[in-house]
Amino acid sequence: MIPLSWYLILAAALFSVGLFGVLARKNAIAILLGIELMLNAVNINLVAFWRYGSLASIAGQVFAIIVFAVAAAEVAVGLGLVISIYRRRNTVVADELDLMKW
Amino acid sequence: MTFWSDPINFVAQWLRDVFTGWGWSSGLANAIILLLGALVLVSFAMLLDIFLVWIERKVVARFQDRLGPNRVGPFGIFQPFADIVKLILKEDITPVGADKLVYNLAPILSLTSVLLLWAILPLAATIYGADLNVALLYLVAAGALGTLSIIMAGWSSNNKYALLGAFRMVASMVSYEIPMVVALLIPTIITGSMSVREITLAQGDGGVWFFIVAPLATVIFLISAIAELGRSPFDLNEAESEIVAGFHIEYTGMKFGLFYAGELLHAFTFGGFLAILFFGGYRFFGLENLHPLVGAIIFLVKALIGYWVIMWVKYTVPRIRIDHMLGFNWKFLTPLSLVVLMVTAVLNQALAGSETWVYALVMFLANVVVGWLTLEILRAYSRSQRKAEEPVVESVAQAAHH
Amino acid sequence: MQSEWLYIGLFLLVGIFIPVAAIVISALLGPKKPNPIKQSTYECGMETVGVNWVQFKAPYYIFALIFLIFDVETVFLFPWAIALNQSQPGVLGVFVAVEGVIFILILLAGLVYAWRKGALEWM
Amino acid sequence: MTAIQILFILSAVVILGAAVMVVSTKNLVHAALYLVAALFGVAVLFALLDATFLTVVQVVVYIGAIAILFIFAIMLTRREMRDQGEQLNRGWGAAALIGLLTFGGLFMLLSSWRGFNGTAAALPSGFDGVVELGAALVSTDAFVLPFEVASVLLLAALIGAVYVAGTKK
Repeated sequence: MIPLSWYLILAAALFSVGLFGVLARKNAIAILLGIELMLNAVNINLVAFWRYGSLASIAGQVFAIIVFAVAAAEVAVGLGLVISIYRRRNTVVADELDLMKW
Repeated sequence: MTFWSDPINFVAQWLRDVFTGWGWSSGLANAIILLLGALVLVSFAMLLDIFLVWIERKVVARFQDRLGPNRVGPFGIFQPFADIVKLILKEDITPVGADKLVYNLAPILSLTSVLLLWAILPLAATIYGADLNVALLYLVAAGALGTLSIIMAGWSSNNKYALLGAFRMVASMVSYEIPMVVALLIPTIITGSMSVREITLAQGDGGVWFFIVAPLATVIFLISAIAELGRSPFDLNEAESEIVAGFHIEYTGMKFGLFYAGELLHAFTFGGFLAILFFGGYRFFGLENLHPLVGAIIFLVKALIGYWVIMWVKYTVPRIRIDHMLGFNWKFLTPLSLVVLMVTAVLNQALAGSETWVYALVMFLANVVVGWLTLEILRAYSRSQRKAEEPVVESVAQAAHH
Repeated sequence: MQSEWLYIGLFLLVGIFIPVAAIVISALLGPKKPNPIKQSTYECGMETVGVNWVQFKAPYYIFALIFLIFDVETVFLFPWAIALNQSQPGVLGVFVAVEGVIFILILLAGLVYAWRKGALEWM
Repeated sequence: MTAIQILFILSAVVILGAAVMVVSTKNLVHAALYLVAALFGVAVLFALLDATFLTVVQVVVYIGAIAILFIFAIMLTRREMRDQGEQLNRGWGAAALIGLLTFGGLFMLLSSWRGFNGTAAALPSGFDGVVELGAALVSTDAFVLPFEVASVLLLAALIGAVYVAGTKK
């Protein structure tokens, strides 16, 4: 049997890798890829807590499904913004999008 | 349990006894038996696939008033074997600039995504692989892997036509996935389960085949299945006259063969799912109770009929334009399927606990009403379209006259 | 459920093994005589012009986007569809169906918006 | 070490390896394909956790829809898709430090929690996660409000995305 700690450590590592991607990547789409990794880490935790906690309440799985919906909404709007910016500015490098700097 | 009444489980039980007799743990013995079962089923599917090539070529020949393969063996039945030998001996060409790893993974993933569907097919009452409680979503998930394999093939080939074909194919596949999933929801509502086994059982004793209860869902499933397969009239991915062959243009030899085999097996498998979901699966008025193998034969015959219908459509209807195709899906099929879903859900709750024949009759009538209303709306729409176009035509004609 | 997943996992292994075996056998038996012409990109015999990764029409993306939203919606509808038959008959059961109908109607409003906005046209 | 534990370690290696490639590879299409591998590994974990429904949903939604949308977006925003060149920004060293610190902090926090090494209870016989989930989603005592709100969220996302991406130049 797998102890809960394994899942939690894996999720923490995945979350950190995703965080690194979000902070270090230049390309806006790559940043969104990092966010997907972080959301997946959260989902692993939610489902693991459901399985190792009380099985009677299905809340962990419901939360995970809500996270799916949020991830889909985030990707739809985020990528929509990226494409819209690309059309206007011809770039997807997040650092160059400095119109609102001041 | 004797060998004759239930051969598959008898052999499994016998193997389990042998393995545990060798001192293996029951878990290992179980895993080995499952592996053997998977091997047998996959080999059967691949063997069937070889004959599907022959069937496809024979049927298309008859549709086009030709004879088809008739030289190798009786009725040319050994032709596919000759084809396989040829495909194996062909040179495997990788185009310059292709992304090698992705390029080689794509055909493998394509065939695997189809073979995975066979893991959940109930061939007979006692012959089935995994009885998943989410089997219908599993069907959609395997389709998702197929979509991925196409985009991988198109992108890695380093070819404009391939990428264009992949984009078209993926756009149409994902679009038609929505009506398909909604059509899958309707048997789920009627049965209260996503397991294909339970859906088959619900169409047995005391139940009716679901194409009577949900005729519109049957039609929607068939249409979206054809689109999912990328077969004519939705074969824009290949469109020989525009983009040569689409996403598998650069593939040669066995890799092309894998795409081709995957497509044929996919079509047959969808025929099988059509049979399971709406035409009673392995059931045929109690005939399946004679023997499990009779049930399996009934299932395969039904799947072949479904496959034949898909071929019939393919070789009769011409290709449609991509804007028409996507418009047809989003402006017609998706709203229609959602309306049918809502009607089915409400009626299913209102009729809970009523007699089977009342339930079936009301459901059927509701479907007829929805279908009739749809046709009326379409008729009104086309009338208004024609009215909008007519004056233009007249003025053009007058202008030409003057 | 775990033995079901074990079976599917083994099925996946076998399903990967068969096509890999086919490709390996073909690579061993087939001839290998590459040359630049043979390996060039196939465009019906014409010379390839420009880069091969061309840019795409935006409508492809728009359709994929609408699909994504509807796909997530169906994920919510499957548990609802199963819950329908588990609920008590009568008014309460119809209420459960109505919950799903509201859900679908909200999503249909989105489809109508996309339609009116012209996102469903092939520009 | 049981077979299940070996399977877990295998999928963990796949997930983390693929995740590292997602954040470090220069070719963005490859990054998206590595993301698919990582997501598939997570689906295997869900199967190990007896969350049958989430396993297939992970494949349907993440691999079948989100990954496809990513690949479409990458191909739309690159005139020349094989761009090499540096993909990390100047502060990537600090980012790596923050990532490591986050992991360390989470690890410290979790390991001091008394439920850290908990084990799972066996599933009750006849437990069907999908039925439970459905009942919870439509029950007025449980999650019917989130169920409807999710629909509104998706509607908002659809309208927003179509509005933003659909405007012509």
